[in-house]
Amino acid sequence: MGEVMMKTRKPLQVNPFKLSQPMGATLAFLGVDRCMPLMHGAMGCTSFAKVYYTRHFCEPIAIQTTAVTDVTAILDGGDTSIVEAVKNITAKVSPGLIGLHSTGLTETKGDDLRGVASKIDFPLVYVNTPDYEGGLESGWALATQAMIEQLVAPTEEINDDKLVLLPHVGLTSIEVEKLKEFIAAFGFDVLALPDLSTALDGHLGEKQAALSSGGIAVGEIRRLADAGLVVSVGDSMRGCAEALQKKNPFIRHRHFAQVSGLSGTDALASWLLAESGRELPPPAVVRWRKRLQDAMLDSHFSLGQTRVLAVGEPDQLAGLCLTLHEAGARVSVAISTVASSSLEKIPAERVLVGDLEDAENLGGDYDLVVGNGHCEALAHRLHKPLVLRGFPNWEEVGNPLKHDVLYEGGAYFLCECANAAEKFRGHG
Amino acid sequence: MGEVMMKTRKPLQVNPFKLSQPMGATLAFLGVDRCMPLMHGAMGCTSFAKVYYTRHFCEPIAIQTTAVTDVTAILDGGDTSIVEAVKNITAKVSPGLIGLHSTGLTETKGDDLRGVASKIDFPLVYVNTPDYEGGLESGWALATQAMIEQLVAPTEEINDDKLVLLPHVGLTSIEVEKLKEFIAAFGFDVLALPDLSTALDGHLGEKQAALSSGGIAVGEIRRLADAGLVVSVGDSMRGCAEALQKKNPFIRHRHFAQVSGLSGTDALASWLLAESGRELPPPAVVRWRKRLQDAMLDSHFSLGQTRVLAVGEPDQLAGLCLTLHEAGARVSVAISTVASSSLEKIPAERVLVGDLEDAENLGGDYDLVVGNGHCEALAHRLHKPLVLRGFPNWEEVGNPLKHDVLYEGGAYFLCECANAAEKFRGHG
Amino acid sequence: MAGKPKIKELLNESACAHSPTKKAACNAPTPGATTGGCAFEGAQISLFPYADAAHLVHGPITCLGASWETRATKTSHPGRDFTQMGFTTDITNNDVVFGGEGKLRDAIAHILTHYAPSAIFVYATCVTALIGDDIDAICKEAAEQYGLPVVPVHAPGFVGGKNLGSRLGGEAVLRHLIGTAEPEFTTDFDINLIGEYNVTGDLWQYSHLLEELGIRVLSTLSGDGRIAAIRTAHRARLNVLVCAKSLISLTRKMQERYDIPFVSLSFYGKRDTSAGLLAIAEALGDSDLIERTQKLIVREEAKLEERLAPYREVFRGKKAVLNTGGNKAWSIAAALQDLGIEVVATAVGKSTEADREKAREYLGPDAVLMTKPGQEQARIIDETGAQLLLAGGRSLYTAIKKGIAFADVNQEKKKSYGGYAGLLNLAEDLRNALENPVFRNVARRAPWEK
Amino acid sequence: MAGKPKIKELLNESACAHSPTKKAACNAPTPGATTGGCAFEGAQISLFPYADAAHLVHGPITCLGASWETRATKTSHPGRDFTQMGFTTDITNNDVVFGGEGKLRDAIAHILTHYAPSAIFVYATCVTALIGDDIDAICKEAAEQYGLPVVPVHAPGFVGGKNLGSRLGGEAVLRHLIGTAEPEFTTDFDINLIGEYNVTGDLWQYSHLLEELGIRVLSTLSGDGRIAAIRTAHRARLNVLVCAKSLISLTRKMQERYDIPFVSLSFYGKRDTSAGLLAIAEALGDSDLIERTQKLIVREEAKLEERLAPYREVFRGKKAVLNTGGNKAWSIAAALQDLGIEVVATAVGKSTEADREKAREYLGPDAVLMTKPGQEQARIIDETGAQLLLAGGRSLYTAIKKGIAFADVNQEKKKSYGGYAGLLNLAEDLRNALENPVFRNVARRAPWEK
Repeated sequence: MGEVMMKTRKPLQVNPFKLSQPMGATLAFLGVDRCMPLMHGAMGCTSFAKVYYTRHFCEPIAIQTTAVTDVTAILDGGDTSIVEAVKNITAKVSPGLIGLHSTGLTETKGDDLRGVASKIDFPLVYVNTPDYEGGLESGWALATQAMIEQLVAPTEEINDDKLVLLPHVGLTSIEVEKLKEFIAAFGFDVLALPDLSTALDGHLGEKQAALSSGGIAVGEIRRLADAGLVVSVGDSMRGCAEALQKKNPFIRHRHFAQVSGLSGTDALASWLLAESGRELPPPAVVRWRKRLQDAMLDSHFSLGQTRVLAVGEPDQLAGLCLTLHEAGARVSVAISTVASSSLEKIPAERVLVGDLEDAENLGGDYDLVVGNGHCEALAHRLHKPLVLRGFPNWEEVGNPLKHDVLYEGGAYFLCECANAAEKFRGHG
Repeated sequence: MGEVMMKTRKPLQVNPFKLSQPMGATLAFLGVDRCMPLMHGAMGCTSFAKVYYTRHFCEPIAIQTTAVTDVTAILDGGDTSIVEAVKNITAKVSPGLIGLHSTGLTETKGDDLRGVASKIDFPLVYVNTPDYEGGLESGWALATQAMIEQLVAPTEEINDDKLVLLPHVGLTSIEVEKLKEFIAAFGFDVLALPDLSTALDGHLGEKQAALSSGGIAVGEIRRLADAGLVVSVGDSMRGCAEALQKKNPFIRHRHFAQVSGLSGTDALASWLLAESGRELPPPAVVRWRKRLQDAMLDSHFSLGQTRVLAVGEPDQLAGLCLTLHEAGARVSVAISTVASSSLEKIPAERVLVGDLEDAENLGGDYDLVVGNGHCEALAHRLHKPLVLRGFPNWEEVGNPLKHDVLYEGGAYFLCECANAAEKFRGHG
Repeated sequence: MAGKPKIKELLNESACAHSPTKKAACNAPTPGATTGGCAFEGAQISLFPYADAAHLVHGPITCLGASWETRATKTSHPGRDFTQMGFTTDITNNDVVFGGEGKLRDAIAHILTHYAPSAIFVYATCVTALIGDDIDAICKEAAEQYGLPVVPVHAPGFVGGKNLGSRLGGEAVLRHLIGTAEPEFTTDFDINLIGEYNVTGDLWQYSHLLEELGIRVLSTLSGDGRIAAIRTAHRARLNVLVCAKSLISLTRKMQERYDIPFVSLSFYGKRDTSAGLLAIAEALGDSDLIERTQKLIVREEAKLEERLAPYREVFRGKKAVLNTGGNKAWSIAAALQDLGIEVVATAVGKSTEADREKAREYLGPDAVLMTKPGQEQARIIDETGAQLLLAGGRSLYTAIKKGIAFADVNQEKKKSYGGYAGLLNLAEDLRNALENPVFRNVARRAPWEK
Repeated sequence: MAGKPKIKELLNESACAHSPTKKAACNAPTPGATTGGCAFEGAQISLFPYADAAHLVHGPITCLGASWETRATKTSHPGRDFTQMGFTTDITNNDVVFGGEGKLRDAIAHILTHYAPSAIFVYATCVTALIGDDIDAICKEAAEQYGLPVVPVHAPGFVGGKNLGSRLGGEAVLRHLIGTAEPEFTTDFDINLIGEYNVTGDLWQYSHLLEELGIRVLSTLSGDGRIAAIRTAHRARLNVLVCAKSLISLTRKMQERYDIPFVSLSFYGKRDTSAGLLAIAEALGDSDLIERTQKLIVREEAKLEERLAPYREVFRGKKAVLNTGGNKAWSIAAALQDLGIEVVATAVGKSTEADREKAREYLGPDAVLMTKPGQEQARIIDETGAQLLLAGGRSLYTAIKKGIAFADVNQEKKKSYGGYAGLLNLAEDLRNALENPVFRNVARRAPWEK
């Protein structure tokens, strides 16, 4: 572990890659089937989020706004715009859930979401997500926690085979799917909350984006509390697991900071073996472990001479950096959007909470960039190879299909990074 | 379908990407567990093949040579060197099978492999693979056919659920694995011959490359003839299926020119539904079909303005070109190593049997190159993006993990091609 | 100089193109049934293209974090392109409680120290407007201290939509920049291009023609724009308003204040481009210039026709349904017609009266003006046998079900469709769409579907 | 000029470095227990680096198809680099039956027409040698017809191994190129570099030092070589044989024929590089040159030491086991020692007596000379506590089981380890290996393993 600088002392962000809490909440609601995320704020917040995710996922995105305007912004506690929004939404479509989340504007006004929600006779989860606090990751976690708190029915029954997976926001749709499959292969019935694996996974459906399509069903959320086990992945999701345990004191919780690389996946497999009482994992797991080992060796010579800049949300960053480090890459600089306990675990020479100006100022310290689409200009200007990861990636199609976690994803990710570094070394 | 020029009228190959029959046979034998491929020729043929595959697969490669020298080349019918080679090999290791395949030198001499083999009291399959005929694809097919003819025990019993898969040489290890899984998901017990999916799939084992490690077991090959169904993939493998049918007249055969893209995978799925008597395929198949559809749409805008040069072995070329064409790419030039019935099915504006000199001369006709590592220099010189596919690829690690077939592989492949084309358009 | 613009006044702007009957809807978006950006985004759109100015967004991360690097506005500015950079004070809880003014001051200092821009625009946002940060005072103070324009932009999201924001952006330019410097020299044919943002280089599709005609672009708001130039904009002979009604208030005020007339036009499609060039020449009122312009138009149209010839074959007899909003409903239609494609229907659900009239005028009496395109378009494709649907991504499935070609008119453009040359890009893209088998292929039924 | 070289004579070459007792094994490879390339590959290795000559392989596809673009031999030749191109007649069944001479003739014509090389090498291969194509006649005819060297190379794979092939390649150069042209001028310090192939630019690690000393490289065989230069090689004052015993016959013949003395040396590691430079100076016999060389060596070694300082800390107390063959058994060991790494064992299983002696001399009395390294190395790692294993890919698993660092000495190098500067590359790669946690990490036991 290197030096962790929790915050640069700058009065501004220059070329930020941080994203807001409301946007994280939006995404969490999009992982619920037939949901309508409803952002409470000025229409711009929603419009930005909609365009942003539409381009990233190459899919129409369901989302609505309470369209707070000058008049309501000053005079009203939010009641009118929210109530009217729900009325207008349900006049056109029949969501299984409305996911109400606030913004800086309405939080500054002090709108009482809870109070308004209590007056609405429609399945609705509300969550306070001011954009002047936290970021994408915490917004996702807060919305998930709100869904658990407001939807899940308490019980004391336990279904031993049932397992609830709480994935952090950095896990792609395919990663959630692979994680579900990995766990299910040990004999568990897995439900993920939120579940992007069947929602924003890039599938063609008869989608007019009137509502989210795919994801966990609201009914399934309501019945989550009889799970014997809850697994949180990413430090941001700890609170969600605790919230679920409050619904049923008999649920046992296991936390994984990440499920990446050899050691990260070993930890998961080891625990699953113990919990399932099995001697051996399924053959595919054994085989992919050997492939990851081989990929580590095949890529180590290249990665061992490669210094990496990695930027991203804390939980995702922790996983990517661990995978790279295990194969011998030197993560010389890791830059996170926000502070997090995850940062202390990152095996990088320098970890900071910052922006792409910081990345650019440290340009001499790395040879390869792993980060989002905003890094494209940086990589181009500094003449360095880029492996595109995280939000947003408007440069490429197929974002939900990128897979970096578990044995399998680690093997592909390491090969991709080594190949990117070598290609560049070849042509300079 | 465009114009097919079966052969350029050149007296030479300039920058060839064609590979020899013996090398194809070597690879087929490496898809058998505990096999020692034994190339009958001068030691250089073997040395080249060994180095070549070691670099491509990033794995030590098991192979031996009869080391024909001046004296034996002229005086001997091959007996001494082959017999001595088998003696020397088995003195050190205990192969399950020796895969004897010839070269141009020993074919020109007219060595009688069959006669020599009949004198050897050790599990051995022989195959005539002169390198002045055919190419990689036919060498692989001939070796496979020889294994069937010389190893498989005839029977008239039939196990309805047992299915033999005969993949062409262009299918990567992961592709064979995915294909086996795809078929198995419909309820069949699948055996692939050869089976690289567990052999050269890039897994770390205690391999000193004394023998091949992984692949189909010799015992399994011997018992293949009770399969109810045999599926050949790639026109080069038709003969192998027929050879298997000669071992048991009740085996039913289904041929697929390729299993790529939406239509290619649909054909396979459709047949499997009929054979298995199922109404629906497994959910993962349904889901990946939708993802491929989405990937086709997400990539169509980019691919629709991209003219592609594709080079490769005929059967692989047919699959790649079909996938690209379905998503709207214009395959303006497809160049194959050798002539094949596959070429007539390729949806390209121009199909020829040729070399990279031909590719270079047509440089104005395409924007994106899909081909092997020898295309690197071409792409660099002509300033065009390259998607690396086929043998050899010494530039990248992770070759056995590339996956272009079926719904899933097609989705990834199209995204990769579109992203490569766009990245280039972006930076020029 | 300072002081916030009067929003109400801007909303009631006499030159507003919205028909009087639609004004209420235009001002107040419907909660739960609204799409479209806010005033802040509108201000961004109109001002960010000044690549030599830093654009500092005083607000929480949403406003800038999700919006920078989203627009392909090009610049020839040789220095670092600030348009493609993001600056924000990233207001936190602490700032909300104690005020963000100190942070803003420091942020301005940071930018000046490290990036030396020609000016700084400081954008108020919902939160900082609500907490009452006095950005006017801070900007004024910084401008004096550092001796360069520091322009406050008062377009927090809650005041309204994009159009209003663009107007507010224009207002800020008018108050703080225009008229604050003199040009080195003037010519009789100096014009300002207002509302041309040079997205994908649209401006460059016709700027060389203006140059050839001897017309000088004195300044722009704001495509490929420079701060030094816009400060001299009051010396132009003509304001040319390009496809941007939101800035008509600016041109009107400049007419009142500086006696600069304006013309409103578009460079989209062959006919509009020709008409636009001629309109400028005529507005400048020089008969020789007009004659030269007419000759240039003849020449350029002939050149275009020659290059379009190979496409005409493909487009012959092709019919298109167009489902998009605003002025695109007729401007794209016009361009399609220029290419020889028949436009059998266009969407006018949210259009103004003027846009509807224009659409009818371009499309002729037989075409359908769809008010509920989502419901109507499939039927019209069936009835007309249209081979092409141009719409937003949501309508893709309609095209697939009908097995016809689709072009996403809302997708971020990567190349310009503007001017004569841009029409060739459009032709190329539409030919690619029409010839692309993907729509047919994707529509294949799965083997397990009935 | 023409006529095939006498293979038997070459095998009995008096200057052959193989010890007399090993000769039989050296000539006849053991079927089923042999690794290593054939004579054709040897000829390729020694001649392909002439980047201005086309290399036409007359044979079936195996010979060239699997071998072109495999070597990173660099060139400064400004034209197209023919080294990285493949030309083959791709002999087919038809040619085997009816002979491939016509095809060969046409192929030569094709190359001349389209690529205009300075010369063409035509390589016989097993099949074309066996079917009796008369490539000598065809080459002679083509050379006369087109007026440039067309050199037949008689090294079909079956005649023997790589070393013999290299010798045969040298023989072809001697017969057909050397002495066929005169240099523009000569100097007292003209040398030929023989057996330096400039792999990864090895030559360029020390050529600037030669230049600084006033030593001119008149020609090379064949790193960064030119046909025009090698034709004048007979005018050199000294042949410098770089790490390539296979070409000693060539230098001996040049001594006999042209009275050119030769020295044999290596530029691998600090000591060898210094010794090599000095050996050249001494062989050229100029006292002033010797003195300048000595000074240069002092300077270069000091510069190297300074740049090596940061690595020495890492290498202090580190022990390595070296498992590779031939002269690498001691030359790599020497380089490791130059870096401050103790070499506790090296493999000599297939080494010549001379190589064994040299290994013992470099490694000292306590080191192990392994004859069965595959079996011995694991035990030696345990006993000595070595932290680094340098070997071929097959030994990787040993390093992993022992949890120590591994470097693949057979892997295709991407950067040069030659000369003084190359030692820094080696140091960097070895530091990376030693610091790389991957070997430890990969060795982790799976959760389901006991």
